[in-house]
Amino acid sequence: MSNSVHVYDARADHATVTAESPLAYSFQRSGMPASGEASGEASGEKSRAVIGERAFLGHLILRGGAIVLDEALREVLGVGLPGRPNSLTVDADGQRSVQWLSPDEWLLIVPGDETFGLETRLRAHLGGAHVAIVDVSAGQTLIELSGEAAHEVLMKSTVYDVDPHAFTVGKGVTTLFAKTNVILRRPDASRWELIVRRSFADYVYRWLLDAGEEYGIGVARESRHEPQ
Amino acid sequence: MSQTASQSNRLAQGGQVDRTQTLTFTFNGRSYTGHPGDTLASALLANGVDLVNRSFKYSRPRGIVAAGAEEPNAVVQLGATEATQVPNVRATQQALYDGLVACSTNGWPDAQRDIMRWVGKLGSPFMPPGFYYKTFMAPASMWMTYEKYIRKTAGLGRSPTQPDPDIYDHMHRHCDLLVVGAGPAGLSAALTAARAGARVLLADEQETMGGSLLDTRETLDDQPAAQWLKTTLAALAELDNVTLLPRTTAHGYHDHHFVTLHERRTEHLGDSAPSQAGHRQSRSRLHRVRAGQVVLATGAHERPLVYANNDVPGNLLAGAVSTYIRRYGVVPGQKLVLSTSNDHAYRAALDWQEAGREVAAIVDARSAPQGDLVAQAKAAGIRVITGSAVLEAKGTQRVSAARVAAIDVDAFTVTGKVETLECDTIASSGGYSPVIHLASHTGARPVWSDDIIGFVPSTVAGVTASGGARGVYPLGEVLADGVEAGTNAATALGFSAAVNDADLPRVASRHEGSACALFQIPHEKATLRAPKQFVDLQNDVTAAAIEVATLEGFESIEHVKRYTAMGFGTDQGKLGNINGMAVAARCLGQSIPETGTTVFRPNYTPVTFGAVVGRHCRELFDPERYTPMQSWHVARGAEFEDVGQWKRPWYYPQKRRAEGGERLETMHEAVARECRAVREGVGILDASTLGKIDIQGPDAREFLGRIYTNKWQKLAPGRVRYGLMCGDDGMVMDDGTTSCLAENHFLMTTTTGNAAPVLEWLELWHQTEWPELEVYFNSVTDHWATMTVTGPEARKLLTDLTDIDLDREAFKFMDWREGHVAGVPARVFRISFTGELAFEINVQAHYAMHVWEALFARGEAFDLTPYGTETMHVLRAEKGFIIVGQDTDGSVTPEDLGMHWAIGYDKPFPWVGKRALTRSDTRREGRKQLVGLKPKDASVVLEEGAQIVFEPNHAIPMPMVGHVTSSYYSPTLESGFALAVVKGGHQRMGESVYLPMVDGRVHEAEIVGTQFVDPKGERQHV
Amino acid sequence: MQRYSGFGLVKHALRHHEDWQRQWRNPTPKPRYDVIIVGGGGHGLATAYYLAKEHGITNVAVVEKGWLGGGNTARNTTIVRSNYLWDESAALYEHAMKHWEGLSQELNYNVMFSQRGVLNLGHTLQDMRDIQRRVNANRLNGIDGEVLDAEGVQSLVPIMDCSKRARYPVMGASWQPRAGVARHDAVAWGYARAADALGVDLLQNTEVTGFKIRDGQIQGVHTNRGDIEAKTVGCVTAGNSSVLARMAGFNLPLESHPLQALVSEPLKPVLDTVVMSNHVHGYISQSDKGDLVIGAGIDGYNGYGQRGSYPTVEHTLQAIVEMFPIFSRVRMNRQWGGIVDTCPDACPILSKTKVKGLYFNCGWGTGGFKATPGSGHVFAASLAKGEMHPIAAPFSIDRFHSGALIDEHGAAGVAH
Amino acid sequence: MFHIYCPYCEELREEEEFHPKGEAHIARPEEPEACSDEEWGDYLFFRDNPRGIHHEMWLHAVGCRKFFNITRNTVSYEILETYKMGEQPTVGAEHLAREEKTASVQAAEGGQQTVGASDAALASVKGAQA
Repeated sequence: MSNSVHVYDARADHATVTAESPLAYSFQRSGMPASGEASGEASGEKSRAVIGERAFLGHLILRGGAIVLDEALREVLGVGLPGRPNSLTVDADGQRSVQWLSPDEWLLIVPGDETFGLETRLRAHLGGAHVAIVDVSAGQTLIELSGEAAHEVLMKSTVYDVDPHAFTVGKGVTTLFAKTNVILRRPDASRWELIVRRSFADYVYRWLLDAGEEYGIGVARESRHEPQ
Repeated sequence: MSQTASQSNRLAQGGQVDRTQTLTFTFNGRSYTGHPGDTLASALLANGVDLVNRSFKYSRPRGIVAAGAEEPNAVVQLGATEATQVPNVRATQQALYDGLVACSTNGWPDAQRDIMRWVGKLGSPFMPPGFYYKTFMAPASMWMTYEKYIRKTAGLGRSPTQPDPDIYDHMHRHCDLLVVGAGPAGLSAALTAARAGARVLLADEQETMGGSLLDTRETLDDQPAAQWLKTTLAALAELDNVTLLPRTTAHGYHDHHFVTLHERRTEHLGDSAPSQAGHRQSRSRLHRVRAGQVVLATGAHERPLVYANNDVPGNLLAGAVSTYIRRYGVVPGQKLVLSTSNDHAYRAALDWQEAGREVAAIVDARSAPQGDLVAQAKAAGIRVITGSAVLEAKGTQRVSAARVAAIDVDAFTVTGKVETLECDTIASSGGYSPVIHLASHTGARPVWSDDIIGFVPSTVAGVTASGGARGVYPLGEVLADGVEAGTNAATALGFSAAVNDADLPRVASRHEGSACALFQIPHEKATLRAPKQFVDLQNDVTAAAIEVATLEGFESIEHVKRYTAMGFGTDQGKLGNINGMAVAARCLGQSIPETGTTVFRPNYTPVTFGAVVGRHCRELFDPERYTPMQSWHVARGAEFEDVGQWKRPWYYPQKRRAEGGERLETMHEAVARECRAVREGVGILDASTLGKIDIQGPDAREFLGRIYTNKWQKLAPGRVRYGLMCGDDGMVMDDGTTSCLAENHFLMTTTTGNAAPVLEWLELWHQTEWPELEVYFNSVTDHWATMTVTGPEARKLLTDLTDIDLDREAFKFMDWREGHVAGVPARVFRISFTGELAFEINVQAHYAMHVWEALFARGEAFDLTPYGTETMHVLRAEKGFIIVGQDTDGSVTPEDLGMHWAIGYDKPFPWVGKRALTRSDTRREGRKQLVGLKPKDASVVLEEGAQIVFEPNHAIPMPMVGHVTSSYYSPTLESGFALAVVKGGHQRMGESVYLPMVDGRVHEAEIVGTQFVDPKGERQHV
Repeated sequence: MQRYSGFGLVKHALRHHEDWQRQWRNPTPKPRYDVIIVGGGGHGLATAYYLAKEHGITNVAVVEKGWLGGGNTARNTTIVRSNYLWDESAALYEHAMKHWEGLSQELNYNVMFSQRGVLNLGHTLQDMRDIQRRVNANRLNGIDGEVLDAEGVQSLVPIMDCSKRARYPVMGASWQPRAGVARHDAVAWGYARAADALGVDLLQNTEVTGFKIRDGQIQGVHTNRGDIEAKTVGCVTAGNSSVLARMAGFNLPLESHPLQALVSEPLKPVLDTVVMSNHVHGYISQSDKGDLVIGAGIDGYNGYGQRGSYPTVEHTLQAIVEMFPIFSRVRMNRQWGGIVDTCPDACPILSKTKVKGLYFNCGWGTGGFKATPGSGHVFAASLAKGEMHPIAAPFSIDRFHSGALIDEHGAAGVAH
Repeated sequence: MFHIYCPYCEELREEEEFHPKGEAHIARPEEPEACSDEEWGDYLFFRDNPRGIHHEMWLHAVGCRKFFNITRNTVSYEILETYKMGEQPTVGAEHLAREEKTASVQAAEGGQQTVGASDAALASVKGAQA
């Protein structure tokens, strides 16, 4: 199998190579309103919505039949595919997740430095099965959204029903966000995750700042970067 | 002067205004006062302002008629500053705020002294319906002049002339049940369904929820209605499955229960949205609601009667009189005559009298009215004249009297002697029209009901009209109807609603006599000769106009409406449409249902453009897509070109020394410099926007063979090939290179603009035609950043930066290699869009800036020059490489492009586009074919889009044989050159063609091959 | 026919408008006509008028299932222009334009054809190439047109945002001064009245339910008011052409789509030209009543419901406010939809069919109104002579088999 | 605006996530070379375009990116069913067409052939489109 598909580790050594996250330019250009207090005139007010980028994670697209992929994943990662459309499985320490994207497509998100190893091990387990594994880590980024008004910010932005009673923990969908599409998911009760294409990330960021302004939206400065 | 001294019509008590606070406002330049809780209309009436506008066509004085959304006359211009102007605000729906500035929309120099009234007065006999179709035709040349003057009279309010300082937003909402209208029916329905567990959204257009409960005379559980209202609203507010949206109009009902609501969040607070806790808030908000079920509890609009001079200020709807008195504590006059066809309107007279003003008479068209309210009026000593109606109002700027006589409704004649009753106010009621607009927005036609003398909505699955909206009027029945609607909706949604009749408040039962059908009141004179009887007040449509229309053969109600303009105003005929239909029916000798109905269109009431737009404006109008090197391009001063949603560097102007300092290069200078750099040294292009599709699977190769015109069977891993893609109509749709990464693994590139369409195209064929092929496609466009290093010095520049063997034999043209560039894992492709030695470096986008900057650091020694899309275009055109969409337009085949070499005629599978190449039109002689053009005068750069002719002296129309698709100045050739399509061009090499220009010049050019530079293609192989 | 004039209006005023004549009769269908036109919209009525006027064929019925001019004639945004790219289209629309330019006088009915000029904006380099290509072609075809730069556009429309601030800044435009707008209802009524005066029977509320065909030759139509015979039948039923074609036993290369439009509340005049933008998807003009008349592209799905989806309206208003930020506080009064037959090449079909004597005039997509007089004129000539008029000939159904499409997509895009 | 049940996502989604892709069940001829120009043109361009029941293909573009089919009434816009690619509809156009035909076909008289939307006509039209 290995010679029928070109598999290689395109991740650089972050100790010697400067990596720029998809939102790097946006932070520089549009600023990062502090999350502790509100932007604008009123000060001392707590942000009712907070966003932050979780950059440099490993994003793998899995294509293939559910049964073989599920087996391989359980073996390699310890979690299987989510059983239902539009749902999400997260591993015990919350660092690795598998999300249904379509009947033959899943999104795997893991710490960045695990990406290639995982792909290699999966391929080894999958043997000659007809599957595709594609690394899209640099093509998208993950934005976290939390705070009491988080779902209101989303209501302004997406046609999908984000009422916390309807969009329960463990759900994940691909849907419209303003004029672009995002993967929207709710890994736990306290936060939402938006997975955004790199080239649209600035637009999404500016939209979030604008739509969140009335809630004093802030940007978490300590982006939860994975250990290098 | 006490605070209410100027408010001569304000009662000392009563109503829901807060008399402890005074608000100051300006109308037509004069200052007035009102109170919180007032609308602009109630405040104007409180101040005795009769004349609020001039009518559109005849410039007649007009006053306030109604108290809500149906108001046709009191349409004003609002706004204290230029940027905050709002045209055509209905004074009846505008809450008063301190500092409000408004003026009439018509009348010059003002509505009071209006000059146009003389035109209206003298001209009105010459302005029958459709008069403009019958005149202004001679001489033909004068129409544009006539129109100039006609246009001067157009419009109501005016547009602001400055951009809007406010922002707007959207909320996407999902609910089980949407209830429109928070009157007694809507409140009951909402509460019932909510208690059953449904997620309920309750929207109401007024400042305060309550609907008819806000001015009813009736009691609930022996308490004033306000008490029950308060308790119910509190109960709803407590439920966390209920969302209440006051000041929110449901204005459009769309398919599958998608309803748009317009929430006016700050329009009651001031001209411009005030900030809240330091944050901007939207002036208004559009809610896009997807509901499971919808209850329309939108109530009913009262119909005025149509009588002569029924437009003079002082003519009001009976219900509006009650509303002003009971809700706002305003009596809009001194002495009232009420003309009615029903019992319900009697309350206006009772309210009037209780307010301490005089009721001259109630004129009832019925011969023997008998309901409880009638008895009450009689008991109160009010004179009731039966079998009669107000025929005509007297007065010009305000009603001075009512002419009353006995009438025969069926025979449409005046039967008795006319009595003139002095009065300053005439209230009329011709019954009620259920507000059925929303129910008919998706095409369901309303049905006439003789029982309620009005149209009721026809059945739409999932939509329930309740209460007044379906012609149920007595309060007790309305409440019960609401409960039923709420129960049914909840049940349909799968909730079990336990209804307890005991929950319903007690309402004293009241006997109401039946109403009679009454629309236009007969006059002693025939309709065409009588004083004007207005049907549509805003558009000045009279009963006579409708009669003339029917005389002229306009028999369909749609024709009548269009010919007279009835119902086309901003009130959309809420008051007039049914009266108009009744007049047409009378003229045509048929019934109203025979005459038809009209289906209402959104919007129920007008909606601010800004609210529809939301935040999709200004910087967020459309996404801007950036490559990972965007910040570098900006810092370098690039000019950008919009390519789809991408911002691509177009060229990088540099500073040049000039007289008196520095100046920026022109585009021409910059492009010439960039071109020379690539041809003579080395340049670099950010090509990250190219579409990239990862293709994996054992059938990937077979799939490529079917979707591309050329062959893919033998492409070995490590090699790259150019591919051309057609539709099944044989026309070129995209091109790009595809690399064989491994036996079952390919990387396809597409043009920037077609990245998404091509991926969809592949999926389409895979999913619908060839699902048996084992292959997967995934976009990796954003994952890989692409930078093209190109020029004779490219290899030298790269050598020290990469571990890849760049030797020309080890790494051939159209090979790709894996390795590192600047310490970053990279795939490098030896493909060339410039014709020069070129390396396309792909790295993960995270590292793009790192690599890019490393290239520039190393590139300093080589004067590495960044170039933009313009230079890319020049360089590729010099090589005859096409740009799909520029050199092709959807009517060009690969053969037309001379790309037979890219057509696998003998491939086994009938690939997409193949069959179409043998259709009679694609086989014919004389198709337009891609060629090069060399202008005879080398200094000429032909215009892109210039048309090509063989005979430049031919008379107009001149036969055109093609056009210029790409044209540039070539710094390499030191001349202009072009690509073009020319009829039979491939057979015409060396011939001359001509390009006649707009300015009269005719350029001559020679047809040549498409490769202008290095035609043998040697340079890319070095 | 009662002649209309300003003088006549005064006379009628003195008589209280009591003796206006009907503008057209309400006749009973005859059993047989020389020609039946199915569809009483602008194109059908114009066809009937020119049959009677220019070809002396007056024994003609126009069969209309509803009221005259009640289809797309009543629902369009009334733009008239002729600056089309391809020779075939340019010839057709310019033929119409020449008729527009004397139509009020010809019909003695003021159709209010207002030659206020039409701007087609360009926002990208490719837009500008397309504009130059089209204007160059127009001029060599004898059609007026100019290419304007952003400054030229700004001076024509001072209230438009032509700055670089815009997401897609205006780079220029094509400008056709002779283009403009007309009063849509009046066009139908004017043709109806004139055709009626020449003896054409206008049969309203008469719905065709099937065709009578014998040996491949049309014999007449079945209607809800009985059968009517004719050896020549022309179908001009925009929006429903496929339904009629299927009654005759064949399919057409058409899809019927909703096309939406909207108007603002009436405003004092602020916009004196027609502004169209394909790139940001919107077009706008201001009527003589003061409404901003706004439209955009079609909805993507097939639909006969005379309504489309809300996002289309949103996108349209986004485009309008992007071009005209001062309209943000203006309010939208009404929206509606029509049904347009769209052809794969965005050009109409004027054609014979497999059934002898049965002709179709359809597929005008979003741009039919502007062609009304020209379409009627050449279609009438084709019906009268039994051979397609030279201007109509390239628009045959056969082109979808031969491949000789007249692809106006590049030039016309969405907006008409 | 439609509310569309995606048979792959197994839930109702807003129309904005979808793109309509025209008439469903138009198969590409197996042997294009064997087609006449007319047959090829029919496959490319000619459509039923019915007023009433329509089987049409949609793409869940902003979602699972799968093509699927919808049976929809083109007048009321009611969606009667959605089904996966490769499956057949259970609500047929013939159901409504039959009702329409009985309304439109007139009794034949004097040897004349009367064409409503007859089965023969429909069949001849369907022909190349399989």
